[in-house]
Amino acid sequence: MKYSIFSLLKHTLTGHKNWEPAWREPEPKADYDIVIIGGGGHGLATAYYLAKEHGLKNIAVLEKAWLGSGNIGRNTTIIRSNYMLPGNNPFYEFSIKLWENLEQDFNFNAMVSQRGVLNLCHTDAQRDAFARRGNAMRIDGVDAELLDRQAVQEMYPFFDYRNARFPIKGGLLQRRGGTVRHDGVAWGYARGADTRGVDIIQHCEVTGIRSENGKVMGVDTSRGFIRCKKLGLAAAGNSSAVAAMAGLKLPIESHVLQAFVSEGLKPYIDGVVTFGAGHFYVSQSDKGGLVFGGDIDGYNSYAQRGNLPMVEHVIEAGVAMIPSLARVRVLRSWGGIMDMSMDGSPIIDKTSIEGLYLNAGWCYGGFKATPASGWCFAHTIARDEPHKLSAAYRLDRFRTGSMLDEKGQGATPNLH
Amino acid sequence: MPKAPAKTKPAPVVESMLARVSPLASVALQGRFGADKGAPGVSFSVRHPLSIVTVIARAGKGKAVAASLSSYDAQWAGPEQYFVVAAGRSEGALYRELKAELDGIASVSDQSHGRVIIRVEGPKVRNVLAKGTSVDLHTDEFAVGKSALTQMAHVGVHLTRVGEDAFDLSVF
Amino acid sequence: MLIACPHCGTRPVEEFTFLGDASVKRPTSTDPSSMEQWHDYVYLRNNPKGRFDEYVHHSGGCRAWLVISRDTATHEVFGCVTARDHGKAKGGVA
Amino acid sequence: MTSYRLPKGGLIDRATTLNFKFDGKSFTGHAGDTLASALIANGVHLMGRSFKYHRPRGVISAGASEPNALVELREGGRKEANTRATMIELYDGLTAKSQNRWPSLDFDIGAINSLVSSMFVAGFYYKTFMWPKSFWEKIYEPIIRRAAGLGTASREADPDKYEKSYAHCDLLVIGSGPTGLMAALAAARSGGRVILADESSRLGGSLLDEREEIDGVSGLEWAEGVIAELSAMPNVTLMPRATVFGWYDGNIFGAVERVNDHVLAPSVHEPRQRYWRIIAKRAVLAAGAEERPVAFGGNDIPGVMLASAMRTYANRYAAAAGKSVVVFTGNDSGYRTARDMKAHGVHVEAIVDSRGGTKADAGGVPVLRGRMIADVSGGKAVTGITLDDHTHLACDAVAMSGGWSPVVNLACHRGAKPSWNDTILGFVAPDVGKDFIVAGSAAGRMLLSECLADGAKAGTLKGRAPAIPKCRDEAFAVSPLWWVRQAQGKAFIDYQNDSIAKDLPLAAREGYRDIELAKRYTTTGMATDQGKLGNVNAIAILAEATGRSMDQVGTTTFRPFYTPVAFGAFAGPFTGHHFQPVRKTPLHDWADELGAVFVETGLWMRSSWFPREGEDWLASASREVVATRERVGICDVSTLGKIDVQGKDAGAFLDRLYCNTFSTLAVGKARYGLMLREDGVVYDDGTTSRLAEDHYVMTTTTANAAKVMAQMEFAHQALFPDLDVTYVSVTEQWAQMAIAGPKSRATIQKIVDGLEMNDQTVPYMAALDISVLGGVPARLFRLSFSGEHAYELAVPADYGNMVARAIMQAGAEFGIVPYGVEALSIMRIEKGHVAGGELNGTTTAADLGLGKMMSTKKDYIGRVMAGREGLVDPQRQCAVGIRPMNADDRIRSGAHILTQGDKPSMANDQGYITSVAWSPMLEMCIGLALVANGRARHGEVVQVWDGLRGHKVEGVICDPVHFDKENRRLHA
Ligand SMILES: Cc1cc2nc3c(=O)[nH]c(=O)nc-3n(C[C@H](O)[C@H](O)[C@H](O)COP(=O)(O)OP(=O)(O)OC[C@H]3O[C@@H](n4cnc5c(N)ncnc54)[C@H](O)[C@@H]3O)c2cc1C
Ligand SMILES: NC(=O)c1ccc[n+]([C@@H]2O[C@H](COP(=O)([O-])OP(=O)(O)OC[C@H]3O[C@@H](n4cnc5c(N)ncnc54)[C@H](O)[C@@H]3O)[C@@H](O)[C@H]2O)c1
Ligand SMILES: Cc1cc2nc3c(=O)[nH]c(=O)nc-3n(C[C@H](O)[C@H](O)[C@H](O)COP(=O)(O)O)c2cc1C
Ligand SMILES: [Zn+2]
Repeated sequence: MKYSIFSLLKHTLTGHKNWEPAWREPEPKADYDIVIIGGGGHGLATAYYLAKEHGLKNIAVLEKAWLGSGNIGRNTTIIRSNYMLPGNNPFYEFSIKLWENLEQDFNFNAMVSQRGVLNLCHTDAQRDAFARRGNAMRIDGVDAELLDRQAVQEMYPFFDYRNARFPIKGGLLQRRGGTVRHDGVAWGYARGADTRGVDIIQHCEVTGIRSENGKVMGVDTSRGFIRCKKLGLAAAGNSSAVAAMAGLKLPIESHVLQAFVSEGLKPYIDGVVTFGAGHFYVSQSDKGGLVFGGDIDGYNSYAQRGNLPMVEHVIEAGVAMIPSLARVRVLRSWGGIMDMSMDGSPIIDKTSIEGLYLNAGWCYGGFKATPASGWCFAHTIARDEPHKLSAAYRLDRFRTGSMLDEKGQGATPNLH
Repeated sequence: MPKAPAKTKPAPVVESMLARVSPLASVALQGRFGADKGAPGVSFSVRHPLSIVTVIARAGKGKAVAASLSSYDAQWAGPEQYFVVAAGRSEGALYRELKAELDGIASVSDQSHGRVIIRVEGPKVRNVLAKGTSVDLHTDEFAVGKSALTQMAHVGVHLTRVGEDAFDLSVF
Repeated sequence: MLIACPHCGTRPVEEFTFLGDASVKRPTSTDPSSMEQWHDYVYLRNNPKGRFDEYVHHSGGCRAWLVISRDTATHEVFGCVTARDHGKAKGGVA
Repeated sequence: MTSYRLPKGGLIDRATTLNFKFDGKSFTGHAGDTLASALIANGVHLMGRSFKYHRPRGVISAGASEPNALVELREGGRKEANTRATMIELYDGLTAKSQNRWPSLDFDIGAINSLVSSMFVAGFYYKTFMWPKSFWEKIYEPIIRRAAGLGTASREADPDKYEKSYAHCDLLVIGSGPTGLMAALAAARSGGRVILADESSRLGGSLLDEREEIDGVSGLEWAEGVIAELSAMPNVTLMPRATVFGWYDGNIFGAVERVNDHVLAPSVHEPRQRYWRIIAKRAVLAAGAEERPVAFGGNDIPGVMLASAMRTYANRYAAAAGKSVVVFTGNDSGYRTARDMKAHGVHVEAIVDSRGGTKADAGGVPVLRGRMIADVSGGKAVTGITLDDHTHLACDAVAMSGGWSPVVNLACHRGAKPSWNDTILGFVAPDVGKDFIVAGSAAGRMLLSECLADGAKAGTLKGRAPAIPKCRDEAFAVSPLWWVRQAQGKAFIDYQNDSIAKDLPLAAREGYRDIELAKRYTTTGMATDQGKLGNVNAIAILAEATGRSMDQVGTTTFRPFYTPVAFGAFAGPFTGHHFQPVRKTPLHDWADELGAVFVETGLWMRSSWFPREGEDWLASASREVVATRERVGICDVSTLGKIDVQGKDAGAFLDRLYCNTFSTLAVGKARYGLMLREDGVVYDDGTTSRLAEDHYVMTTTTANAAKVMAQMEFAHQALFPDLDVTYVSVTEQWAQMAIAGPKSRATIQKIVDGLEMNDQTVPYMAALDISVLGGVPARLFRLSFSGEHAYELAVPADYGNMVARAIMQAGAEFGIVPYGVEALSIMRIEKGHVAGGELNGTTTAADLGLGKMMSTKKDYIGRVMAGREGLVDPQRQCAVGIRPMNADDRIRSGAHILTQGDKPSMANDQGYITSVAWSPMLEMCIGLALVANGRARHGEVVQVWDGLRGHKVEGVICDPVHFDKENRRLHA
């Protein structure tokens, strides 16, 4: 049933007793054409587009815990397309375009909110790097503005312009960047996929991958063996663990990234701002909490929680940027497991095993990619060939030496 | 390394010129700071000028080096590494002496100007240092004479307990 | 997280820098034909959920490179040796 | 207004009266009051408005879990939003404002929300506001955002200071009630280092709130005795006002001590708060238990509060919650409230007990057994109640008790989940090992005697546990009491987020059956109190709605922070200018004397230009360049990393680190070196000099000094451990200056001791050990970054300023100028030397035109991987020079390169400009760029595309060396 102000009114009159479930809770079937491992943003979006764009029906999404329990449910919700490398920018810009029509598309209000993403710079070298990046965006028709110090000050007068250790010199602004309600994305795709016949199976952990003479057969799960013709891995932080079930070793490390939310406040920061002289970025949720984060803790982890040094590191930077934050209180902290790749860019590709497809390596930046990733991964699975927008995300790029290294950090995942 | 052949007479020496100026000269000022009730809890002083030399044992020479340093004020500064500290030595003298003495068994580098040593002492010294370092400075854990490499306020420090209530902080 | 450095004693995690998988072994050949081994050495990583041997630099202390054994699911640290000794134990170098 | 202050009793100091303001109105209270108790004593119950429906709200609790009575405390830069009135110690001059209401707390427009509230069910916004599309951002969202949040944060800088500190102990005791006190006592007596932390202003825990008897004295007196003994022990640290907010790996606890939140403003030299990182060998969680509300109609009307809170206000603060009280309970603790209130002379109308048969001591108060409160009547204050059998009772306050929940938060911060216990009807902590023991009521032990014994056991590190004091136990019997279905009005589960009992079955119906999904869909437990009071009720209702057990539903994930922590506490002193250390070079004072403008480069402050009267940076830098190229200039290059490399294998080691060879370098000579990463990409560059057979000194770029050192340590210790080599940073030991220009030799000659400088004694690339000014030891290198005949002179740091001044004197006759990093950079671009802009972590040696440096005779880091097809592809972007076609045009770094005639698009992108300078020698803009197949394109005219800054000109690709291609000046 369609969600709208009218359905809401109708149900209000009947005391909200007759709302239908947003999705079914089906028992896993013995056999599917396509199984997607991972009920996160990418897995659900992939299933949604497989059904919607490729007309495929017999699909299951297997999620080991609850729907959206992974990074989709714990990220800081920033969307942007301010990438500079040819292999990256068109992909992320396509994603933004999908975001811009997503809610009408899957009939769920995910609160896509393009209030701008502003990256601050503090040195001439940083400004030059932003100029390079901004031009890379503009050259392909993506919006970008280079702000000087005064323009930044007009947007955010209460940042530190007097006593800063690293004075703010300006910033790179993408007005079409912003935030999206993370849970809404998972739920919207799940509901959209479910209504198109996809089985979303929660609390079903994949424990093994079976293949026969180089062809994938199915998966062993906590709820029994499930046969499938094609298998898509969209396990994000757990990618290495899942790929290992198929005997694949990946150019990926799993790292914990912490995030934080403050107590609810009246409107304080309108857009998304990232500090350029330390690891800190912040935006304000529709509920009033300042949602912020910084760098990964730096050690391999599957624990979904971090430690105090990074908490201090992030908040020191936050107060350096906004001195009045000192009196705001941080309410909660949590962590998610990043699939950090060797060049900081993702992988959407076929694998050496026929029928086994890989979607991984999203680092801390895969939320914004959710629609495009689902779109391109669905295409890769359905057509058994990469989509042109994700053509650079090949697994063999490390062999051939065509890495996509936006930061220039090399094969050190925890520096990307 | 080859000394360049002397051909001309040395440039005129202006005595005062040879005086070393501490990098903290403008920072470490005389006076009383912080809470001014009662006797001072801690006092800071800069030990300057000093001769400070790093000594790093060559492969397999750790014991030999340790032995030959027994007669010096040599503070542990990492695996088979030491800071040798001396006051009142003329420029480069300690460095040259150790270089000669440890020739072949250790690498010797002069750090007299590279590091500065701050003496922190007083009844509250441990409370103050606890605001900086994670090292447990309780007497049972960190006896007089012990050194540690750690961090304070985002800066690497070499910490030595020189008395019950006195520590030396050596920093770059 | 606390790590017992063989040189410095037990120190908190902020004094250390992590480099990851210590099972990798640098190939000895410089011949282009060894490219595949080099690819694996530079790019492929053990990334287990559970016990893990990893390179750690005591960058905020004695600056020794260490190898610690740690559970990546619980962050429990089981042991710590110098990279040197680890290399010897592994037979040859990293 | 009539006073609700009880005539006697309480831990308040009636002798000291304190004045305070709430919403502009003046009140008085006493020392020992909290803002909440003082307001209650003044008969003020209405303290805030709720989040969604703007319902009038008063206190529910008397402690940290308070969801309703949140106020804006203080003003200006000290303003603090969402501060719990129940935790604010009253001080003279306190000012507070209520939140989330307009125009006033009493009359709040937002309250109309509650009229249409039936439409605002859980998750309603996910279902609407989608049409028309554009309305979301323009209309709907701004409204939602304005409605969101409770308090307003200040936009002024916080004037107060914060501190950080580490602490180490054998036992950390969290909570100072009977359990905690016994634990601390046991550990302290056995000689351990003990820290006892409690978030309350005063140690004693529930013994301050309850009327107990221990060892024949009142619980309070007993606690005082123990605290006195503890405070006399040197091995014990008592920390009141200290909240332990999180448990982390390695048994490290985070705590924040509110050093000065109980005064108007901290005295100078004192911090507002102190953040503690406590490294504990063992810890005891003695956090007690939290009473639960009950979900009935109007359970949020001011005057309705937890039974234990009503007791606390009476017993600890001598404040009566009302004149006539009804108690609603499903367990024995409600009876305690009835008796205590009666003892304080407050009329207790009745005890409403949901249980049938119970023989708990009501102290003569009438008990209505097997009955429940369905609804509370009243708007901004309670006027009465209606029972499930429709009988009505008049009263002005309601005490409720739905049971008790052990405070297990900290024990669950590292992932363990609590489990349901059917006897106490609460989730009890999991076993998390011997280093962190949960004890007392936090462990589900609800009797005082159990708590005392449990604490003693948990705290005993060695030897015998101390004797357990004797005490009288209050009965503890409890049966389930979650939600009174007969309720007509709203029955709240999460007060602050306005989630109501009905929301949970709805969430289940819609598929959000997992507790984590229900939490997110209904926002239950997501407010500032994190569901401390309401979550268990939510779990119970969801369990019922989905036919699962409490354990099957389970709790949501417990996360730090136990209670919210101010950003300032985490930032500590590292704010403003002290965010990061400032590094000054040994030549800083010298440069400062000459009017240098300093610019941040990493942590360093570098002299960037030396402006004269009326010069801007460009005029200054240009003049510095011309003067240097025509005469002589001196520049501070001390920030370059300098590493002393020694040992018999020093040369072999450098051969591994650099792609070119150093073992063949002659003693007394320097050589430029290029370092790759193992993936074959350029990492760093710099000159390395050989001072002796077994002694080199290498230089790194300023930016990479630390990284290169770490790389060397790894290479030696992990990759090539058999090499006999040592290395140590000597960056700070040397003040280093570049002296460049035709007159550089003549200038230096005047200060060197006993050395006739000429091309034989100091040839190009020489590295000599000399002395200057009659005895200052020095190193002289004949190196040139500027392309001029030039030297670098290094002297021990403490002599730096003095030597630099001497050089200025010596060069005066030649017209020497100091030059800064800007001029340095102009000259290196004129000479086409690569630097930061080109060494960007993605370029190869070949890209930079340095491919010839890569040795083919040895193993070195990066050798093999540098040979990958993608890295040797001729189409790669490589370093070229770039100039505007028209000499008057300006080009900027960051601009991109397009082939003539091509439309702007990423597909057509040929590369970008990495560095630009206005060359005073060529009198035009020149630059370096990375351009696809660039080396083959010298002379090609291209578009310099800078759409970002709305600027497009024609440029021509050229050789990177813009000036003095033949290098004549170098040897002049
Ligand atoms: C704190 C934080 C902040 C972030 N901030 C941003 C941001 O601001 N912008 C941005 O673009 N990106 C951000 N990211 C990154 C982004 O969240 C992720 O890249 C993205 O969500 C990953 O894709 P996903 O949603 O499919 O992953 P997930 O939601 O993690 O989906 C993977 C799913 O696979 C399931 N799974 C794993 N193993 C198995 C198995 N064996 N069987 C069955 N199921 C399994 C997991 O339970 C999980 O639900 C952030 C991430 C974190 C943690
Ligand atoms: N009336 C009843 O039904 C009932 C129910 C349960 C418990 N009790 C009684 O309550 C008492 C429980 O004693 P106890 O010692 O176990 O607990 P307590 O309630 O006496 O003390 C707990 C203390 O821990 C502090 N605290 C909690 N979390 C903290 C944190 N994170 N950081 C710092 N401090 C923190 C609180 O401020 C409080 O002072 C016993 O007397 C028991 O009989 C009564
Ligand atoms: C964008 C965003 C906003 C959040 N806002 C809140 C909030 O207002 N209150 C809250 O308690 N938690 C908030 N959280 C954190 C969640 O409660 C939860 O901690 C997070 O999704 C991780 O899940 P977990 O803690 O159950 O592992 C928010 C999380 C995100 C990603
Ligand atoms: Zn160490």
